[in-house]
Amino acid sequence: MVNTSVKIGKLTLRNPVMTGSGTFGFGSEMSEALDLNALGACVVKSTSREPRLGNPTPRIVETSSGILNAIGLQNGGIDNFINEKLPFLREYDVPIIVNLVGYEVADYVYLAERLTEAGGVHALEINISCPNVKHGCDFAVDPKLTFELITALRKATDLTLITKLSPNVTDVVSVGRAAADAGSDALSLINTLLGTAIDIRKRKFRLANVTGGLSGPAIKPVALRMVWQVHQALPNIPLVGMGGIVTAHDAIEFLLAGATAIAVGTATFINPTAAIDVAAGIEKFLEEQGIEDVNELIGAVTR
Amino acid sequence: MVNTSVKIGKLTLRNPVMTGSGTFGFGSEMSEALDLNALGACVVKSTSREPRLGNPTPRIVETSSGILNAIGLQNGGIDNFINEKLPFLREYDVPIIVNLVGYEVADYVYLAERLTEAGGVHALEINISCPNVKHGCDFAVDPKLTFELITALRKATDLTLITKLSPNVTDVVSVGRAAADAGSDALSLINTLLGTAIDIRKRKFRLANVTGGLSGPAIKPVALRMVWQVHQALPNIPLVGMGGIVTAHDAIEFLLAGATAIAVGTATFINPTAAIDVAAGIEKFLEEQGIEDVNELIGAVTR
Amino acid sequence: MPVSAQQYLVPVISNDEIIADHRVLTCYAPEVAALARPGHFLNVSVGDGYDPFLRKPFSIYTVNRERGEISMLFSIVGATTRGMAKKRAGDEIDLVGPLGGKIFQPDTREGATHVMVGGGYGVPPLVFLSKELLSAAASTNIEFIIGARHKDLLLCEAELAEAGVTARMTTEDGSHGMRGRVTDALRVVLAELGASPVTVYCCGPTPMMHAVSDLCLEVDVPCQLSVEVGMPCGMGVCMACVVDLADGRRVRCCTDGPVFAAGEVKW
Amino acid sequence: MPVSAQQYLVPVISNDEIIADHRVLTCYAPEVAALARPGHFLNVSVGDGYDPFLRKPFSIYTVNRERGEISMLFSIVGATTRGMAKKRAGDEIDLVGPLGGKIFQPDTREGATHVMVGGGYGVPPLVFLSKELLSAAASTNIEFIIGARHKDLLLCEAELAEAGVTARMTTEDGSHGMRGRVTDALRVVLAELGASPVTVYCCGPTPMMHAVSDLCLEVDVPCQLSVEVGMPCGMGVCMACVVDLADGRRVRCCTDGPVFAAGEVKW
Ligand SMILES: Cc1cc2nc3c(=O)[nH]c(=O)nc-3n(C[C@H](O)[C@H](O)[C@H](O)COP(=O)(O)OP(=O)(O)OC[C@H]3O[C@@H](n4cnc5c(N)ncnc54)[C@H](O)[C@@H]3O)c2cc1C
Ligand SMILES: Cc1cc2nc3c(=O)[nH]c(=O)nc-3n(C[C@H](O)[C@H](O)[C@H](O)COP(=O)(O)OP(=O)(O)OC[C@H]3O[C@@H](n4cnc5c(N)ncnc54)[C@H](O)[C@@H]3O)c2cc1C
Ligand SMILES: Cc1cc2nc3c(=O)[nH]c(=O)nc-3n(C[C@H](O)[C@H](O)[C@H](O)COP(=O)(O)O)c2cc1C
Ligand SMILES: Cc1cc2nc3c(=O)[nH]c(=O)nc-3n(C[C@H](O)[C@H](O)[C@H](O)COP(=O)(O)O)c2cc1C
Ligand code: FES
Ligand code: FES
Repeated sequence: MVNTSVKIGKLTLRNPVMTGSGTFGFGSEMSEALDLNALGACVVKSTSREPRLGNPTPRIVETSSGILNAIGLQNGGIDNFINEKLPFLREYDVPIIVNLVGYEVADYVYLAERLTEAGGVHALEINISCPNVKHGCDFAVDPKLTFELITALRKATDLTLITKLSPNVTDVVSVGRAAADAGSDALSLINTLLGTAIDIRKRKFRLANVTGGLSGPAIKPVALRMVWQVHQALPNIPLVGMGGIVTAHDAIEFLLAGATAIAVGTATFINPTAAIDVAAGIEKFLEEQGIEDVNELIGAVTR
Repeated sequence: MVNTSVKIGKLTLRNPVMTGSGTFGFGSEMSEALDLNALGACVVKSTSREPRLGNPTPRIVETSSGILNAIGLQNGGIDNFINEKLPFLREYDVPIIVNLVGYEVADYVYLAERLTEAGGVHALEINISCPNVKHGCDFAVDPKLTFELITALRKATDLTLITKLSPNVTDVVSVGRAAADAGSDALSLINTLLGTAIDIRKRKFRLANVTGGLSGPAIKPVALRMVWQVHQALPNIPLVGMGGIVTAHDAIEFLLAGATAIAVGTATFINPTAAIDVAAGIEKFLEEQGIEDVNELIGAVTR
Repeated sequence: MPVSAQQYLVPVISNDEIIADHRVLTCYAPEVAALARPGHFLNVSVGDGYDPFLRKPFSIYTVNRERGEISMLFSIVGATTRGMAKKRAGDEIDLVGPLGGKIFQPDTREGATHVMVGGGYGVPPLVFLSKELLSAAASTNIEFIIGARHKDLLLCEAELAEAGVTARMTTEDGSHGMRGRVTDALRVVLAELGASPVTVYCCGPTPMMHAVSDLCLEVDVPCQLSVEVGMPCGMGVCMACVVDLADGRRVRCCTDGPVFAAGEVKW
Repeated sequence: MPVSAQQYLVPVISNDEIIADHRVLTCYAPEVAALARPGHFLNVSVGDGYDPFLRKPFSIYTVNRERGEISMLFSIVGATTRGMAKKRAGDEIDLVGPLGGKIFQPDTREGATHVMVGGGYGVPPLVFLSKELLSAAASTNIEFIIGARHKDLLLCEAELAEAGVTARMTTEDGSHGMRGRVTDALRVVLAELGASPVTVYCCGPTPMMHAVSDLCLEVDVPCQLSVEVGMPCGMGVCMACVVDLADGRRVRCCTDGPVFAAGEVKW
């Protein structure tokens, strides 16, 4: 038996595979298609203080080996999450990670306090980097703002904090370092790359929101590079790598680049069981290669 | 007859289609496969002061809808270019644009002076953004350095100057504005996105250089977004849009986003005649849509 | 509602052109056949690579539970449907399904007449619905209206006749059946049916559904619409397929629909 | 040197398995057939989308100029070769070619013996070369050595016999022909040929070519090697396929090669 379990902050995951926030709903939607308990962790859609209706449609368009999305963080708000979604998730034996989004520090702190009190939530992923809402990127492009936000959150909760980084920056390491210095237990990367697409006959943007976030295999090389850069610079903070992971092969690239865990996002749209297939594939790879512990792979790439 | 000609600085192009530097050699290689005179302009491989051997192999790996390259600017140097390559190109009736690369301002100025004297060169594209050599990005991530470089070049030559921007920055507009303020006649964007790929069995990077530049359809949404952003902010400077253009459809998206001309790069590897096919396709689109002048498309996208 | 849909790689049994650029692809998918109900759809992928990247939704057209076969009727418009058109018997096709949260809910009132109104590839799910209703009770009252611009674009007339349903055809140019639109025929049918219990089931291009919905609201007849919007995931997790409802809610078409009542949808 | 290669979408004539996971795909490409010479290759794409994204190079195996047909012999290893394996007669395949700058240059010395040494998919271009030499002069002296790990992996023996060439086979496990490697057979052949004019032409896995090259340099026999490296463009413009030469130059394999002299290459 190989060991597939990894640690992210105070959390122990039975395998390194999480779901990507916003690509797995609130878990309940997918609970018949796959066994949630077979996941390393279940990361739910970004939750905000008040309910949000999100952006007008069209919200997703297909691009080469990827999609652009501009959902705009549609969600039912924190009360709805705690009352309607969390009870279902508590029944499972899988770490629940709630992704938070707010306009200002106070929003995040409020959400963190509510979720800490609520019980049954194991970690918070801090979305400072959603490109699809106005000012959604203020924190992520500025190490100082990131530091302030995470410092405040660190005081507000003992839950494991995972700060989610944006790829739309010159220097992802500096933002990651600010989050780590402020007490984030882990970093997750990458969120989507800002992009657009145009309908040439209508001469209109194909997304109602004009721009959206690019995800899927198209962005994998960029995501993998950023994970490696951050791991080189900050080898002691666990990373959750994501961006274009479809297969166990993709996931193992991220582990080798320095990710302790990975998330499967857009791939779920094309294969409902992608996350657990990736987990099974990692285990198979370990067995085939005679590797006893998945932790041996983490950061093990050489030049 | 529709008008397909556009102006970039002092240059008039018979159509908006250029070749991407580094994807079309020095023109001579492709001169049997297609008619160089059917191009809007022929942009040649980056040329440096001294000859460069470039990076070790492997230098290119395939990714989803794209490639990573780390050629490392292999070229024969400026003397070789002027003596061996330029005479051949002078025979053609197509604007020749030479892409320059150097370590410091003095290198660029020297190259610009040599090429201005040489005659037969119509414009210079200033590569401040190649991610595959050490310090290759210093200028491109810093508006101040960019301003200094372009200011010096503007003094050194009357040739049309096109500054090539890197996408690996938080704020592409600020670098573009610096180049425009310093007297660049046009901007070209985007160069490649920095990425990597890993061989999971060998636990090694798939590029000898570790990281490389991502090009091809995978990056088109990001390129298109940046062209649109820069055009919004700097509507008066002509843009040469590139990044993942394979078809006339792709090219027209860039024109609508605000590019005055476009370049076909990686696509040439999969279709030798991609550049002239795109030019023909644009003309056909204009005819089909009853558009008399390609300039009507430029920046014509609406929300 | 959670999705029980699974991914299946199944063999193609046949793939025949029925009218220009429209084909019926039948495959052997017993698990899907067992679960499929009218209004359900499948999310289809034709390749083993990433181009095209997303799956595309197709209504289930026919189901043969004994033989474990299902079929889809599709019109060739893009990469997925071009790929489907190339499939030959023995090739494999990749399906996720059956998908759909709220699907057609047959009117169970005594003596109810079921009025189907379809256009284009909206016709197949209504053919499926009609057959299911008839197999539950052969005496079911069904009226079927099919509309198209021109007679060459009319679908499923023979298939329905075989099932014992005489469809009323409308064409905009009068090349077959009644000249006009489906709403013209629907007015006639509803007038004929008078005050007896009636439910209209509609699937087709959005403008057609909008018109049918308006008419049903006007004459106060219950109407179920199978709404079509792009569906990247089909499983309720991507939030791209949202539909604005008259009550202010913004819900997912894939799992909260795709069938909505006329009046429920804010057009 | 500039590339005159064009892109052709041509019909497949036949596609047959010859040994496990190795097939010969023949297509109708008269323009290519007219230009193709031994050592030339084609850059192949199997899809109409972007997955796989790059073309992949394949040597030209047989050429029938009268019928306008050419063939490639390929081993199934990845997406392109899997796609090639699926092509049926009548399907189309997308080629760019013929590509290659310096190709095999037949030894024109009086009475010269041409010694071919091939392994794996390095054999087909040498079969092409042998046939071309024989068609120029039936009396040409040809020695042909084919190596493999095991007899089931040996290629083209029958094809060569048909052309009148008796190939010497070597297998590492002795399951067919001589036990050992191609260099063992090559030593025997070169010894037999003594001081008469000889040129060795070699194509196969890199370690094999390295060994053959070393042997030829040792015994001072001219040797032409068709070097294999990844070729994203095949047309001399991407600079990815560079080979370091002993004289310090770094040249492109695709247009400055792919055929280099032993001694020229820095291994
Ligand atoms: C619930 C549901 C059920 C459906 N059932 C059926 C059915 O039974 N039969 C059927 O035939 N269809 C059905 N559809 C419609 C079908 O899913 C779409 O037509 C699907 O997009 C076809 O996929 P494709 O890859 O072939 O075409 P796509 O490539 O997705 O193209 C679809 C349309 O978009 C346009 N388009 C493509 N690319 C672009 C671009 N870059 N810019 C602008 N426009 C573009 C095309 O011209 C075409 O009109 C259904 C849809 C839904 C939501
Ligand atoms: C001049 C020349 C002539 C040639 N002639 C022939 C010929 O006549 N016949 C022939 O069969 N071949 C020939 N080849 C080789 C052929 O071009 C390659 O095998 C080609 O890569 C096959 O394409 P593919 O898409 O099927 O496989 P690819 O997907 O390119 O895979 C090729 C190899 O790379 C490995 N690989 C694939 N993806 C990855 C990854 N992500 N990470 C690490 N490794 C990976 C695969 O396992 C496989 O071993 C020739 C090559 C050259 C340069
Ligand atoms: C439709 C969609 C919705 C998303 N919503 C969110 C979100 O609400 N919060 C968040 O932090 N990330 C969100 N993401 C980003 C993903 O979690 C992930 O970071 C990104 O998609 C890259 O991974 P992938 O390529 O595997 O999808 C969303 C992505 C997609 C495609
Ligand atoms: C193999 C390769 C080599 C390149 N070399 C150069 C170069 O020397 N100078 C330069 O400015 N850009 C270079 N580029 C970048 C292209 O000119 C272009 O900006 C980029 O590839 C995006 O366009 P594309 O997606 O159409 O290829 C190179 C790109 C590739 C793929
Ligand atoms: S298609 Fe994804 S939520 Fe409906
Ligand atoms: S393959 Fe591109 S230069 Fe040789």
